Amino acid sequence: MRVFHRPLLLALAAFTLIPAAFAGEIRIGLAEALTGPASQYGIPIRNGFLLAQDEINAKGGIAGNRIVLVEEDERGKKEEAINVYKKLIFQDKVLMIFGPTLSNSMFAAGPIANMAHLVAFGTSNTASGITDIGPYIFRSSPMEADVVPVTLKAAIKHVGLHKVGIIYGNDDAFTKSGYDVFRQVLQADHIAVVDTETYSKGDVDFKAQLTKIKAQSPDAIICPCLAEEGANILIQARALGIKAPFIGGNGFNTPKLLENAKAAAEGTIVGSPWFDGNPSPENKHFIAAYRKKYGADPNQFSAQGYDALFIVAEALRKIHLTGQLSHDRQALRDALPSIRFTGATGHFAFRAAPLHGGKPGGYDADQAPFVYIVKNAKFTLLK
Amino acid sequence: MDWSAWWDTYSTLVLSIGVYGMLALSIYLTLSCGLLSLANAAFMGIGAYVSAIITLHYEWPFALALLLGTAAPAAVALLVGIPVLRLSGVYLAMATLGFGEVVRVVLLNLDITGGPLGLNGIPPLTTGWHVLLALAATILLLQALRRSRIGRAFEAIREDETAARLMGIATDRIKLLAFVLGAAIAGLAGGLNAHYTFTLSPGNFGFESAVDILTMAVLGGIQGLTGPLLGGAILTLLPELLRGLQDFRMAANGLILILVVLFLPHGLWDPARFRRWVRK
Amino acid sequence: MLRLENLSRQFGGVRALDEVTLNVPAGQIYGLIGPNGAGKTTVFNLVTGLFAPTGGTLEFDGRTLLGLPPERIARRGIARTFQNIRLFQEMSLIDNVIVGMHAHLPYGFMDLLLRTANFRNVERKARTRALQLLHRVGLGPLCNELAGSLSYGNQRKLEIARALASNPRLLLLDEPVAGMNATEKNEIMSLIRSLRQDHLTVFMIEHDMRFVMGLCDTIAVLNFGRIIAAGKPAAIQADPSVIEAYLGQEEPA
Amino acid sequence: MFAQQVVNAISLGSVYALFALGFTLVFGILGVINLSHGGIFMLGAYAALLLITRFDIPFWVALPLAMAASGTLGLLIDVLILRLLRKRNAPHLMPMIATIGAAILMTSLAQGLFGSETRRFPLELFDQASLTWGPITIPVVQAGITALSVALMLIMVWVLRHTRIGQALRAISESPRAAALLGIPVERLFHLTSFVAAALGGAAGILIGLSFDAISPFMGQPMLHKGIAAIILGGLGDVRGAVLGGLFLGAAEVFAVTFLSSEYRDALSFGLLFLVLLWRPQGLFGASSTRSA
Repeated sequence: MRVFHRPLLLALAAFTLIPAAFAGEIRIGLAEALTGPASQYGIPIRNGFLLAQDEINAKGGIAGNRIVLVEEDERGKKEEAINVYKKLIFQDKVLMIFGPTLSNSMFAAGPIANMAHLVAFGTSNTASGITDIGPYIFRSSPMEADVVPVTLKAAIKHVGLHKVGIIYGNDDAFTKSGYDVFRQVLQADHIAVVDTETYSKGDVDFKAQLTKIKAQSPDAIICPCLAEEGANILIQARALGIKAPFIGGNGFNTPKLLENAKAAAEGTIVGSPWFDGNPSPENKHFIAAYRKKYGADPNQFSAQGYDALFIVAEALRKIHLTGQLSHDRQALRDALPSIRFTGATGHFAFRAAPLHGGKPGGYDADQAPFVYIVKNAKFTLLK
Repeated sequence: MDWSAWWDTYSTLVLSIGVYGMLALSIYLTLSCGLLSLANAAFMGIGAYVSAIITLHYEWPFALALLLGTAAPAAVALLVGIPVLRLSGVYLAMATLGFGEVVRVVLLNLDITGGPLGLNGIPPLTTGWHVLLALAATILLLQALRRSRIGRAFEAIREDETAARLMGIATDRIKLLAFVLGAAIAGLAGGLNAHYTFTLSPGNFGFESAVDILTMAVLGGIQGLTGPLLGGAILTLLPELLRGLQDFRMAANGLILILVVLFLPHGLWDPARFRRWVRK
Repeated sequence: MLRLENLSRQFGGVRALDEVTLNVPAGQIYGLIGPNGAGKTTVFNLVTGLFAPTGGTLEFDGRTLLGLPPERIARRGIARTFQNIRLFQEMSLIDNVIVGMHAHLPYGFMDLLLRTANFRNVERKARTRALQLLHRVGLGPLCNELAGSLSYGNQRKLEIARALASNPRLLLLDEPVAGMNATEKNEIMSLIRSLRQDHLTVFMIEHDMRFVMGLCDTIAVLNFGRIIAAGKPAAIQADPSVIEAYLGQEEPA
Repeated sequence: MFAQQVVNAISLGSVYALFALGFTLVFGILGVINLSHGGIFMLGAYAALLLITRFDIPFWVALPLAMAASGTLGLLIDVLILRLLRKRNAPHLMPMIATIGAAILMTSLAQGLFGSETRRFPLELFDQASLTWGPITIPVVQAGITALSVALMLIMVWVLRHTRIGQALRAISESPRAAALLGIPVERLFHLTSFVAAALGGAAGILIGLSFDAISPFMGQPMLHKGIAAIILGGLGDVRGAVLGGLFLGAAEVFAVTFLSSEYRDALSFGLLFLVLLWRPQGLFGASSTRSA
């Protein structure tokens, strides 16, 4: 509950403990939604970033320079995101900017960075078209278009899908793009969609839609939903006697789902770029360090934020900072695309977005997602 | 900090002050004839979407896009206003709220509006001059209305609609005029807003925005044109000024709303109160 | 000039007006009296279009008023004041009066937008005339005060000035001297007389018998929604059914 | 499937009805649309959550305590805000705006205090079983909500019709001024109404939090919209109508999903609200003359 204030204090404490040995500062903007509904994503992201900042600086920073994240709250609102971006770019004169949290905010703020020729790096934007904004736009969050085919493939192998029902939120960019991708992939795999149902943000009762899906007795129910609705949907589906397993997207990848849905979550298949049970040393270290710093479990958003700062750190090590801002911003932009990195989310590389109307785009994440299934109230990797 | 760096940093904020000033004026217009309409956010949305679709998909000139973005919500207001304005008070507020939700759902389900993904990559066409010009035109229009028989009719209707009708004022038509004109101004503001925020989604024009717009007018006061402009500016700047309050920033917003209603019923800008001060 | 024939109005199951027939001739001062709750104000509300009658006909200058909204009736030349004063409290006196002229300010939308010579001219004339009217009812010096700040009697005077501003041919006055002192009553009496000289027809409701008897050319008496007598003041005073109606009623002030 | 959808409609409708009950009561008696009802609904749920998870208080004790807490909040809003506006005879717009302010304040405070994550009551708290009868299934907790909202409605209607307080309240709803002249303690009954309505709103929040994974600072807003639709469908200020309106809205939504498509559901419910206001502003049920009961 009070999680909000602690990192702030810790960050302050870290500030004062920094040895005077640093030659200079590398100022990087961090624009996330720290208040408002989107803060449930923005805050874990920020926490991941702060952890990475501590770790990088504790190891001497970048060539003797300390990384300083300049934090701003963009409240999950597009105008605020633009204001914050402009403040970071023109007033704080940061080298690049991470965030904003929501895809819609990136659509608003991204063009500002692109026009000012500095990197805008999203760690939680999954909507398609983000990197069409321009060549300065990067993201480390894989698009649903990359995750869904892998998930479905694994699910087909595991369950044997012939016909599915779909339920998704049709007033939300995230769930709607998840749905679009699922539909395309299902079509390509010749899996029949027997019923498609929608709901709106804030709904709590999904029984009408689920009853309708149940009547078609599908092999599985596709649910590109956020965890808030997801847990309710799972519980109500089981209460209505639906036995078919659920297949979820990114939104399902959170411990909250298990916590809230309990037994109803059994058998749910989830595809996501991060898996808390991933036994790689990088991930184990991340989870342990995060728990130590925040006293809470990390989620996918914190992992992606954490990794993103290391990705940029890699790029910074490859370039020579001159202190001349526009030069340095451009140098970072040019160094980033070739970075490869293995972190909490596994192997990571960038992939150039296809030309958009003849104009070059930015860089999407090229990362194999994990597919896992809920077994005995735990996420287990699905082979 | 020199002027150009200042402008680089704060230009969007300045544009927002102008655009929200126009929105506050748009609701002032209906409030000044005693109508509480919560439809202005929806009209802003219609204007924003129409003008953005034009510049994005048809690449027609910006001025034409803005013109159609002004005309379209006005036309919708004309159609909706004729039945809806028969209602008054709470019923009107609720009906316009329902209308706003219907607009939002329609925007969510159309293909041309991009559904929940909205419209992205809207060209950055709005400049300070556009906003200044639009705002000045709005102010001049409303000022001219205020000092005419139409402005007096607005005020008469607000005070006593029945008495106004018995003075020969065609209240239905006057109210419709205020509603349609308000929609046009909100639509123009929306068109301008779309072209400096580059993205639109249906959620931008829901109940929350309707309340924001209303709050601006009430905070500033609706005794004249200064009040709504002041309210728009304050509420646009407030999040910047209250940055230090973090989580409780919105709480300050709510508190201000309550305190103004309780203790400054005529808003911050209340010429009558100023006159009383001067007399003392 | 104003003709009501078998005019009825029901509220729920109650007959507020029951086949009322009246004829207000042009140029007269016509009084409508009756005990409280007899339906007098309902007559005015029907004439001005606030309620639709449930039966009967209503004509002004030989043309029906039925089905017309209040503002159209007002534009035909009927103005009224209210028993419970309905001024625009937060507007100045002069603006109240100019609102009364609303339908008679001949300029269009473009005129007011561009502030044309025509617009400025019309507005200037309106102000001048509004001032004249305020002077006529004795409120000239207060023209820039807010209507809400006036005394009760002055508010009634302002209502009359506002009603006159619309250039009516028929003026309906609903208890014009209620709550006034003797001096004010005399002022109103001479004002109404001067209106008749200007060829204005006046139709008024009033409880003050001395005022009504002294002023009216014809008086009609309404009781329980029915006209029980109509005629010259002297005849009304002597009519036994009128006396009957008022018996047991509170002393008609 | 149809039988199940009928059950779904009743179950969804009773959620709306429960929320609408207190909401409409305030309008019926005070003549005010209290737009902070969604905030009270939300804080009621948090109050119960806090009592149960932090202080380990059993549910049946926590429920009345949390209801009393929300009632007190409603009373505070009445005393600190609405009373002042009544005194001043402020236009109807003012209480609406002030209660919007109160709603923003509550949401923001909840966010600051509890975080913006969605939370729920511990699942162990209640039997999560479902009643099954032929092709029909209904979770026990939701059957309970339905029973409770019908019971509360019947109690409210009975109180308004057959008790002295009810008589006084009906007099107030006709005309507060006339009621005051008759010696009815109008102000005190306004306070009482605010308390009861808010307690009912809090109860709605708690019960919805019980059956759904839904407690968040933002849970009030969508429910407020549904509540507005429900009380308008039922006729503003009409207690019986609010419950019928809630059930009607629930049925309209469920059958829109069943027979049309879930995409049209929201357009339908708000379109309905819009049309009812235009063609039958007194609501779908009952007469227009009496505002309450």
